[in-house]
Amino acid sequence: MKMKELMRLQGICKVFDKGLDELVCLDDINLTIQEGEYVCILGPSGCGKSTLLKIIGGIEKPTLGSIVMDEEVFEDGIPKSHLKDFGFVFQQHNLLEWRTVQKNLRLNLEIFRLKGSVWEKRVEEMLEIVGLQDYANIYPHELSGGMKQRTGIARALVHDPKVLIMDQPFGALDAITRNMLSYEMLDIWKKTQKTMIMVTNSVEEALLVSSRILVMNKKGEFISKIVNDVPLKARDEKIAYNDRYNELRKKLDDIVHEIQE
Amino acid sequence: MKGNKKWLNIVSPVILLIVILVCWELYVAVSGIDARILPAPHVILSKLGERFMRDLSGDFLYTIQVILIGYCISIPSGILLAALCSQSKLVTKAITPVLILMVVIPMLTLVPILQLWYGYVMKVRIIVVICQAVPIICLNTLRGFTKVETAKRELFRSMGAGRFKTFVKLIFPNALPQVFVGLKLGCIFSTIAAMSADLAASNEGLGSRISVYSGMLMTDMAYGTIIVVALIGIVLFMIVAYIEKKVVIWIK
Amino acid sequence: MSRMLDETKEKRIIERRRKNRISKISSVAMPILGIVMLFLIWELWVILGDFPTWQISRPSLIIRSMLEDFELYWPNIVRTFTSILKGWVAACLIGVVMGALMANYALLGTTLTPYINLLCTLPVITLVPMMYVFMGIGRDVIIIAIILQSFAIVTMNSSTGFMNVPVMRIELMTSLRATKRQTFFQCMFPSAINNVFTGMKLSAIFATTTCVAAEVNGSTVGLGALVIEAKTYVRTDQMFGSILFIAIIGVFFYMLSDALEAVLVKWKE
Amino acid sequence: MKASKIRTENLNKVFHTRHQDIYAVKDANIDIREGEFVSLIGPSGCGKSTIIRMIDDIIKPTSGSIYIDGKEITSYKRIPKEINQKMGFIFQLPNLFPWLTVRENVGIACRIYKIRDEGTQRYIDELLEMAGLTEYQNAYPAEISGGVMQRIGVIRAMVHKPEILLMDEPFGALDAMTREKLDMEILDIWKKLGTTVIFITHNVEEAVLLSDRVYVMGTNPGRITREITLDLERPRSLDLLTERKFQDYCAELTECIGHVDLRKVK
Repeated sequence: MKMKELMRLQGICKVFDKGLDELVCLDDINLTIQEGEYVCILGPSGCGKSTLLKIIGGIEKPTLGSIVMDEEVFEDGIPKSHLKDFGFVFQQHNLLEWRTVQKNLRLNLEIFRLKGSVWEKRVEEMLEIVGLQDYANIYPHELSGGMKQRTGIARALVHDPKVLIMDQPFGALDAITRNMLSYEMLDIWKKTQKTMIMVTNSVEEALLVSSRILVMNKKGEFISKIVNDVPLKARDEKIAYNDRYNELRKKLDDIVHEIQE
Repeated sequence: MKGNKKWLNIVSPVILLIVILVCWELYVAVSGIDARILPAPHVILSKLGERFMRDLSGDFLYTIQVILIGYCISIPSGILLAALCSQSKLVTKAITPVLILMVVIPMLTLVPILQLWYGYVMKVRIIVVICQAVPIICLNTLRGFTKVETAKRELFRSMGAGRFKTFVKLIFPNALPQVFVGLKLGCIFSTIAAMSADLAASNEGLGSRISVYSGMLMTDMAYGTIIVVALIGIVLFMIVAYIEKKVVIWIK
Repeated sequence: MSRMLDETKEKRIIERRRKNRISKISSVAMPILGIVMLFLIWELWVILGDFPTWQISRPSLIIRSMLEDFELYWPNIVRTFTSILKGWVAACLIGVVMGALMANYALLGTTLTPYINLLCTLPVITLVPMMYVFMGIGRDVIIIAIILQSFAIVTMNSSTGFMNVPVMRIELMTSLRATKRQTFFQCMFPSAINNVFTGMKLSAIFATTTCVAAEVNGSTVGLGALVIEAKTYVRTDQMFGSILFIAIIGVFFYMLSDALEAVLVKWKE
Repeated sequence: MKASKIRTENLNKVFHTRHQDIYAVKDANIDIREGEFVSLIGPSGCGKSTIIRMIDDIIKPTSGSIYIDGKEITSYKRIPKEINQKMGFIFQLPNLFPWLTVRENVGIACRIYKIRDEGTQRYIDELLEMAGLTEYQNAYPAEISGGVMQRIGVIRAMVHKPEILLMDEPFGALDAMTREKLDMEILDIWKKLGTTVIFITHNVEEAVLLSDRVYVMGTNPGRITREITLDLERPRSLDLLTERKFQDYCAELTECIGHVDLRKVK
């Protein structure tokens, strides 16, 4: 895997107002993300994980700390000029109900002012990758949960970002769809070679797709960083029979249950 | 809806209408009530058909103009005002009580004052309709512009969308259902404002025609005119509802 | 807590206190500022334009007349207020009961819905001249007109609310073998309470407009009549005075619905 | 062999739409013994929710019959109270009434069945204590988290001491960790009260972890495709998740459910 460094988070802290008091959500996060990596942030539901993603994706500004990208240091979060390098997949699909599937994808192109036939072709391509090519003119309220989430993924990829950020992308789906989409996510990662940063609360999902897993506790600190060396070949329906997989799974389950108490 | 349920949906209101009309006819025939107090439906309709072109068409066009011009001016101005005010939270907080105050004032009370200014012209009633419709349209549109899901705002922030692009591609389309609530209420308020202005000004328009007929005890023509007014109100409302069905297609 | 976070905590607390103060002030000051600005602009516009007093009056004159001639206004205020109150309360009750019946009995619902929509758009004010002829210029005509005009919007809003109760809640009541009455009072009504109050607020606006229109058109007592009377004496300050009193009554009923909602609806959906 | 608690014979449910009739459930035959923990698993649209809604008389079946304790309930227009009080229904979303406090929500069944006696109030305290919700009892649903709300949904269905618990994907909307915790709590409740449970889920692991038997269902039309008996010893615990036998069952179940084509519009 090429080990070129994509971005580095230095001393990121985030604090939310609670009346006059404050709630510490992220406490001194230092993280280096290599290009082409699939980083999975795992942990119990709390404010930390999603907030960290929003800071990386340029939705929120960090209270403290800086982000380094292409040797440029950003003190106050990602500037607008660099947002084109990020694609954000939300937990609740977050499609615009008044636009058809295709138009939802076009939204990114319109906002990033990407015109021309190259991009039009890319819209078709992205729909093909997620298998929605013959649903281009359908409105979101006529789609099933899984298909809405696929449209969300396609939309986040359409403007060819360097990094795909996913905030519990399959959290709201039923187990069968969640399982299927995890495999599809693995394929997309292999095919597009994009850097992926994903938040999840399911150990199985993290082990299936990620190349590196970071476990975050309720106080917003990383308490464990594990390299997920389950071989790519083994990551299919039979993954449960892979010894390394079960070993890592037991280890992660123990860590997570410890946080739970 | 099962097959027969759909059919029932259309027929049952019609049956009710027929039942009412028949009872009305029977009551008038049996009780021998004075035609000036309660005329029979067929009398009303025949009188209306007979004398509509001659007597009522002038006032009919007058009232239609008042309502339509007033309403059509109120729509863009109401929405534009809401769009401007929604840009800043402070302005929204300041304008909302003013809007509520204006929505609550029956604008027909302005007729005597406006008549002092402009005399007995159509402009007076158009102003009354505008003053009654703009606040309610603006209030509802403003509510639509300020209530946007945080996830959708985050989506636009994640793409660094500017204020104008966010408004055009997110805030306005997202608020359309609430805007149409305002438009439907605006349409009802416009008809009521026009009619009450007619009654207050009483020289032209269907409203004044009704008070004239009532004064002269020509009850059948008075009822006839009321039916025409009711039709104007309903047709305008249905047009707005139809446009809503065509524009707001994404609600199940 | 990391060192950096601790050091900057003080700065953040000061900043937060400032922001709290501003938001508290603005949420109270701004609405008042809105109204004051309205009157200020009106005052300046009249003074600068030096309009003759018979044409338009100024807020300062209006308020003076509202205070000085209060005994003149008072009986009319009482009459208009009580008419609207009686008509509005009756309209709300009829509206909610009809909304409930229409939601619970599908046949009734499908049959009456078009007529309720018709009644919402029908300007009842057009019936008033005739009602005066047959029932005499009196109080009951105004109250009947208010009820006729205002109940339909409550019915429409509340029946929509009763019919859009989440299916799962109705299923819960069915699984507990609740009777139709229990299902309505313990599940449908509380779920649709917001729609009912929206209907009541709109109904208050219809009630005020219809009452004043009816008074302008015939009655001798009431703020509507006072406006016409003031016009004959070319007292523009009294005309605007009564309009402001009407506005105050209208705002009162609007706020009353809000207050009732705040008291009854203590939960968030 | 214990007596049959719930039995259905050729249960059908057909929804008529304008252009065709949709078989939500076709010829469903299930037989559940007293005290058994049985799961229904299958993709969305296979009719599993419809079946338990018919058993609890929320929806009327088009044809076929349902027997509770050997007595046919499909003959009644509205099943009598004493049969209905035997069943508790747990919904996918917490489905609490936001205007009632937690305690009032839990005791809703008593209010509807008009049970006022002192014993019930004590039993509610016991249930709240067991689920660790005593501190939340006066709070309103808007103020509490999803996991806590779902626990309230569970004990609400137990207040009137039902003999049968019908659970429609109770933990489907929760995150993985909370779900595992609540799965274990359900097993404790089931063991302690000896109720018969029909558990609906999408999650293969959850079905195998919890149940004695699993009915696998397919779509178009909604029907039961297979019935698998799981001989895993009781009491079950989370360590089971990494055992070979457990994973074999999961693989088998995933195989039965098959590759579901999610492309078609829901």
